[in-house]
Amino acid sequence: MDELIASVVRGLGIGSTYALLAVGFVIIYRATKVINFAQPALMILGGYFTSLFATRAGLPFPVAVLLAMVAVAAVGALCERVALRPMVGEPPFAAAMVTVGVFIVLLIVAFRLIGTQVLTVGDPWGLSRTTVLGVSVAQVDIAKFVISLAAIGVVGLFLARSRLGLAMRATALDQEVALAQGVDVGRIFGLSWAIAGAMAALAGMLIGTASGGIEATTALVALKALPVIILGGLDSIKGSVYAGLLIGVAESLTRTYQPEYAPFLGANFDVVVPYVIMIVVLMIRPYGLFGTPEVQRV
Amino acid sequence: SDDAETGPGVSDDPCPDAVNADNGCIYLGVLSDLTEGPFAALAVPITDGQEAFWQRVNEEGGIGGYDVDITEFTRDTRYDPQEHSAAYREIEPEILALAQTLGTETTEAILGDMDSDDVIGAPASWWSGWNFEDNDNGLILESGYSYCLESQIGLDWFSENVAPPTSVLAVGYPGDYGGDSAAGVEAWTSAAGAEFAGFVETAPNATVGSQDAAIGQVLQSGADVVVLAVGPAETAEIVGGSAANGFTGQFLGSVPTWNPALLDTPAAPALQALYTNVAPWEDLDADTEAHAAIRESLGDELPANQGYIYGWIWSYPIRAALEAAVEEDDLTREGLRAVTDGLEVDFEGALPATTLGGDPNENVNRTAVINKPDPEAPLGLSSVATEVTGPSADSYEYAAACSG
Amino acid sequence: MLAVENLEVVYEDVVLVLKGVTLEVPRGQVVALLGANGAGKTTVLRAITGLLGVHRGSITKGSVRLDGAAIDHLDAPRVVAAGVGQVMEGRRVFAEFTVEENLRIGAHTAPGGALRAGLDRVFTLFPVLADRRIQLAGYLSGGEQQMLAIGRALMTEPAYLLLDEPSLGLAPLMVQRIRDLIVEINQQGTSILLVEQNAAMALSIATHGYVLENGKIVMDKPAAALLDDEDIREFYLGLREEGAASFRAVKHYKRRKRWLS
Amino acid sequence: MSAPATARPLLEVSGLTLRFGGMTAVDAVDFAVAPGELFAIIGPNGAGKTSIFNCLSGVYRPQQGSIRFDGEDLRGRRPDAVARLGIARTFQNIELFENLTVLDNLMLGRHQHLDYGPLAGLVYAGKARRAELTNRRVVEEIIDFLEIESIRRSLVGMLPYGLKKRVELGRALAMEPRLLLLDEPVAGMNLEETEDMARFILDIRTELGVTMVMVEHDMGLVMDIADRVLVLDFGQRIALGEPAGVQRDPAVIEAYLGAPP
Amino acid sequence: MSLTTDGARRRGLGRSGSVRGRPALYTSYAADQAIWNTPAKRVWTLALLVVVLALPFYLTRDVTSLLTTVFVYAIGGIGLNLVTGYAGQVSLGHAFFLGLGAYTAAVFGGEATGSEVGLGLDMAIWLPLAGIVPALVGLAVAPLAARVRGLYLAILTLGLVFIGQHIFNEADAITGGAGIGRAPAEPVLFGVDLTTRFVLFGTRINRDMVYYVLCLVVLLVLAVAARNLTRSKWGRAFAAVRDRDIAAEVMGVSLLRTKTLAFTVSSFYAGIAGALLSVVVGRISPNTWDLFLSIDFLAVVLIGGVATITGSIMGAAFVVLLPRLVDELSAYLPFISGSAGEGFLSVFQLQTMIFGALIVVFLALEPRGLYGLWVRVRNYWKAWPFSY
Ligand SMILES: Nc1ncnc2c1ncn2[C@@H]1O[C@H](COP(=O)(O)OP(=O)(O)OP(=O)(O)O)[C@@H](O)[C@H]1O
Ligand SMILES: Nc1ncnc2c1ncn2[C@@H]1O[C@H](COP(=O)(O)OP(=O)(O)OP(=O)(O)O)[C@@H](O)[C@H]1O
Ligand SMILES: CC(C)C[C@H](N)C(=O)O
Ligand SMILES: [Mg+2]
Ligand SMILES: [Mg+2]
Repeated sequence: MDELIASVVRGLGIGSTYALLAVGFVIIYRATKVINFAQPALMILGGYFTSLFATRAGLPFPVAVLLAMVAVAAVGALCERVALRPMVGEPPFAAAMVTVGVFIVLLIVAFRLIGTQVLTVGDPWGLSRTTVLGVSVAQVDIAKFVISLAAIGVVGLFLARSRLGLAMRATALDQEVALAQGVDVGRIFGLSWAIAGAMAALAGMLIGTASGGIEATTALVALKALPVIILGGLDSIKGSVYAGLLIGVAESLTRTYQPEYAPFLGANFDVVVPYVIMIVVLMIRPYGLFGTPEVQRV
Repeated sequence: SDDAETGPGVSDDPCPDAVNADNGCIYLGVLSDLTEGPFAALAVPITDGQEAFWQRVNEEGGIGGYDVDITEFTRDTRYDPQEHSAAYREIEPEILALAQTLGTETTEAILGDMDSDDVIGAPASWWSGWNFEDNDNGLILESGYSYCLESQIGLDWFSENVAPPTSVLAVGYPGDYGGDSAAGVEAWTSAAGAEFAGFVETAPNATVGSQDAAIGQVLQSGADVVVLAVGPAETAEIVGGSAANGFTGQFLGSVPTWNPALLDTPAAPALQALYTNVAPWEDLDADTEAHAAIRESLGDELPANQGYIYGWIWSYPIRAALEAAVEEDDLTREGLRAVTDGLEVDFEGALPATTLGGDPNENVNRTAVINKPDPEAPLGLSSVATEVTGPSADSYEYAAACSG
Repeated sequence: MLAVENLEVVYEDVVLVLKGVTLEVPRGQVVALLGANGAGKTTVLRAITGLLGVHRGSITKGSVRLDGAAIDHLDAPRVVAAGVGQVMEGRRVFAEFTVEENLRIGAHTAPGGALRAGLDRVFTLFPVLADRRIQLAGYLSGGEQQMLAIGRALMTEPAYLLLDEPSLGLAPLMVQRIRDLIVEINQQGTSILLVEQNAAMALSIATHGYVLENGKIVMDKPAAALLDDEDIREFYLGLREEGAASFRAVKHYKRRKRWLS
Repeated sequence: MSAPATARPLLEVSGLTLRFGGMTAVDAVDFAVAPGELFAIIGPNGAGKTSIFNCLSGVYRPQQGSIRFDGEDLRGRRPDAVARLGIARTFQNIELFENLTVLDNLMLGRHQHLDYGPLAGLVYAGKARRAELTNRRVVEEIIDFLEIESIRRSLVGMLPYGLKKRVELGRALAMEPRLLLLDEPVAGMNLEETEDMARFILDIRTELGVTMVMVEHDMGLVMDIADRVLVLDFGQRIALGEPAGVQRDPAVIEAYLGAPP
Repeated sequence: MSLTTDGARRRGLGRSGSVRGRPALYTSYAADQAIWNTPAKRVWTLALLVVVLALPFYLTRDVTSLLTTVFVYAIGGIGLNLVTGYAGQVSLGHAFFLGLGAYTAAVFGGEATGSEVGLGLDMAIWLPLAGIVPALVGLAVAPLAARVRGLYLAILTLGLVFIGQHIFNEADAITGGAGIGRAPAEPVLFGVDLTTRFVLFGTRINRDMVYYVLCLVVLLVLAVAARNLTRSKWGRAFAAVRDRDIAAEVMGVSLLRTKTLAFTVSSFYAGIAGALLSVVVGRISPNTWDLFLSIDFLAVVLIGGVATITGSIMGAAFVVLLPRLVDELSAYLPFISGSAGEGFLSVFQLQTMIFGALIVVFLALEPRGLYGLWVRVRNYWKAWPFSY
């Protein structure tokens, strides 16, 4: 029983970082209809900057994290301005391919910055554990859960309540018409990349709390958000949260129990579990759990 | 002797930026993982170490009237067999041999070509297959033990100096690395009458996200020794995570499980308490001619990790082969290939002198160095025992590749 | 005054669509722009509102001035902010938005308080939309979408409103209502440039009219004069000397007329 | 010209009801269309006209009622199955394949008449080639008929609106339908184009003998060429009969026509 | 002028009609519908073919083999273009089907070793099978894929890649397992071992040339077949489903059948490409068939141009040759160091960055791809010296 609870808690911890990463994808998708393959690089840069500010510059951890978020937001906005802006009005998949180019460039930057090092972000939690309701859980998992959901909450509220939130969605639906309503599409694009960048940076920090530290290649972990956004529904922040947690827990339970109870599924089966869940759900709900169906009428 | 017969990859013109402007130039290729591949963190220092090695060779006058250049034909192949084979074909007409070909699958992808081109090379991996003609047609000139022997020597040492393990678990990446190491573990347990608690196949964090699954299995296994063949971050996570959950067994880590930066991670205390590193040769501060030369090449700077040392030492067999070929007055590829079988390699004390080719069971290197994490040491490791051999490793019947 | 002077527009760097168009929308007036399909009417509107770029078009000559200031180099959001609203051709509502969200986005550049008032105004003009305020706009009928598009443009109370075929697809009764509505909006102080196929409707409320053919203005007269013009009567209004004829009577021969010089 | 009332109807709709959530778009509507008839459906925006077409062509699944076409029950059939029975349509918002040429759009209309499989397509010799050629001939006849020879190879996306409408009609004709549904065929057209379209519609009936149902807001056209008119309001039938009678029906004037201008 | 009708001229259609292009006169619809429907096209195609066939005699082995890779990527690219470019079903699962093809080939055409199965059959058998097996798998998953759209589909198919990789890693009897991999199928065609060196008319033909010709021939056959398919009723159905699926259905096009066909054919092409790729590379590793390979092929399609066969070939050339080109060019950049560790950026980091940046620049400048660029250039010369 303890094992089960521990596994679920770990799952919620990691799942909430998936949700955070997913929100980054969703925000850019909601504003631009583009799936941003550069997100992993933004995430690893977030880990790098946190480490730089917290361990090398010796700033207090929360300050370091905020600075890292600002830095990566700036990187995101810059990428948008330089690489994505010229793609306004072009088919989303051509723009998605551009983000692949951006990813390659940023990833090399990350490799250059991180080099041959294993980074630690200097988080205050380390390997410490706390007992909650009689079960010993890692503080890191609680931190992941609380920080991710708080950040998502803030962003979600902003998008739902503000004029810019509506303008973002309008931009994604039809850029020309959005322009005609006076929406500064370029600014919206930049803004969405900046927010996504900040979210990715935060996620990078949380991923960086791994006890072994992170390397440049750890960037690819961000791809775990792909099944999450689809499962939740591409344009749904709420969906990202539920799907992130669901997948985190499913993955964690698989890690705990599959080697013992279903060894025939092979090693590291947890890697494919998110995709299996996603595929099954898509068969029943083609737009994920909370996605908006595309309106079609003739 | 300037009158040796020459072929592709050997030029009478000096190397670019030659140390000895009067010498001709021998071009060696490097196919490595230099930007975004999974081993870039290790491969970049490896390549640096090799460059330093050959720089020293040139500064000492070169080989047979030739300087050796390895930078001109260095290519980044990102640990991808396709890139590896394309890059090989690109540089092949210009090189005499390969100073480095990193990885097993990647090297396998070019072995056929190497065979028909008579190109020999030094590996950047310790796969057991390179010890056997069946796998490499005698083309790959390896240095030191294989992962398969590594784990056996490590366990021999452990049972003699710490405590005889009753149950050993292998955790690693499947295939040429962890698979090889696990095969050694299994062989050792059956020879020593211990329990083989199984092989936990894991993968880099970039793929699996975290080592939670491995940690879970370590905790469940009941093993008192765990042999690791993973990457550095994964090592720290497994050791730290297992310890935090109350695991009290010990960890033996393969050479590439270490990175000096691990001592800054939250797992550092656990590593210092529970982790032992097994390596084929000593770390930076050792007292051998080779290590002295390495330190000299570095000056005041420290390399990012041990890769620099690997790269350096992996270069000796190629140097020996070149010298032998010059001796035979045949500095062609065929000539070079002809001298490899039975070639005596002197590692300037870093490793015992080794004979390449012949019967692997006889010639293979079965010694290791045992290191412990040490914040005081330059690269975070200091040796607790050198030239370690053990009964099980010594008597292991080495007849074929352990994995693959 | 909104003035277009000697405007030349090229699409894709090669297709010359407007060949020196000059027209004016004086403050407080309704100006009609008539012309066959493909004449370039929509292009004129795009040139004014800064949306040519989206269609790979560009102004190669001429100018657009708003109350004297050149706006041809401004991007669309700034043109809107300068007080030019528009109802785009083909409705173009945000299908995945609700009716209300469509209206709210219309008020994007409006000052904070204007939203409520704008919504009230639109819902009074179009009660159907009030009933459907939380329905997705994409499922509205064609005519309902047209109402929504007009309503959306009204949310900012623009000084100039460009309407691209607002009567398209509307029921006769609704056409009359839109017509009355345009008059009403105009009386509230908005100047209007009305592009229409329904020439009878357009000329009945316009003070001035232009006829665009093949990218050139071929007629430029007060609306009353146009209504009396024989060619306009025959080719735009369908009134011939003998009176309205049955479609069945139109024969297979081609009865085409060009105003081109 | 009016249809023989005694002949067995080609299309028979009874009790047709379609709901979206709480809203009833089509409410127990009955009508029948005789072979060769030109039947019109009119009504205010949102009355449910297009929805009826969508039910007929299998795009929507009505909750109640029956649709019989030439004795076959259409309910539950997918659109492609309905198409194979011989029902073709045009769309209110042109639904052409914009990236294809006019020719390919029309050839697409012949999809069901080209009976070769994918393997034959890969080889494109023998059967497939022959089929393509014979059907190309059919399409060329339609191109002749609609007088769109000169734009055969143009990408449809580039065409002006009026021609697009004509191409869409051509695509529907290419299906060799027995029943043709026209959704606002002259919306957005100028007078001249409307006359052309009217001519084509009349010719389709007389020369090709195709039965048609037409939704249209241009009362001039409807009252002139339709044999019978069905009037809907809020999904319900409020009138059905010959144009002259319908035109005078107070309910129709009230809901739809408005006072004559 | 007599070619255009009065009405068309009046509407200013001349530009998009045929006034300005050379009015091509055909005597029959058959001639009009042929692939090479103008003498100019026929001559140019023929000339190009001759050049391409002569090329390996003048090129070094590595370039020959790089071009062979271009052909292979073109085959895979055409396959992806069929499903993604023509039929509009964006797939990130292409790598999975390539892998499936490679392993099918290896099982039927590879040698059995102690640990891996291999039947050692002739290429005449294993090559078609390498297409058919993935095609059947494509056929099986298509109904699932047909249910979802757009990015949902893209990520759904990405799931195939991850699941596929898991299976490839686990099934070591077939794949050799992770980290080691296995040897590919043996290139023995009708009993002739293609790896032996032949002498033809006194010229030594090496293995790379043989592969070159082999892959070229396969590419030509498959490219023509794809072109045929796309100008047939099925190709039109693809486009219809892509652009407006409801309208397509109303025209009598079955969505399910059309999408299934697209997936099946595309998987066939992918399988062939995977099998050939493994032979050209010389080793099959389970890690090869990953997301990034899928993205490579998406790049082939997008950079070459959506919905064009010729474009896919151009795109393959771009994607395969660009890194090499950057490599060659960087020799001329003065400020970077040649070694792996020194300098602000190593030459390899710089190369990779340039590669990424070129993708961005290229797509920003020419979103319609190389084919679009080509059409523009061609039209420019056609219109020359008139502008407007
Ligand atoms: N993006 C474009 N690229 C190329 N040509 C275009 C483009 N948009 C429009 N055109 C061409 O410009 C001409 C004028 O188009 P425009 O849409 O301005 O006409 P319009 O008078 O508004 O017609 P309609 O009554 O159909 O709305 C047409 O011949 C059209 O084909
Ligand atoms: N898919 C759908 N989902 C929800 N509501 C729908 C859908 N399709 C149509 N409706 C609603 O059904 C009603 C009838 O729509 P329909 O398109 O049939 O009207 P119409 O008579 O064709 O009007 P118009 O003349 O404006 O085209 C409208 O109120 C519309 O909002
Ligand atoms: C040094 C490392 C590159 C070795 C790696 N683990 C391999 O065997 O391929
Ligand atoms: Mg060897
Ligand atoms: Mg309608």
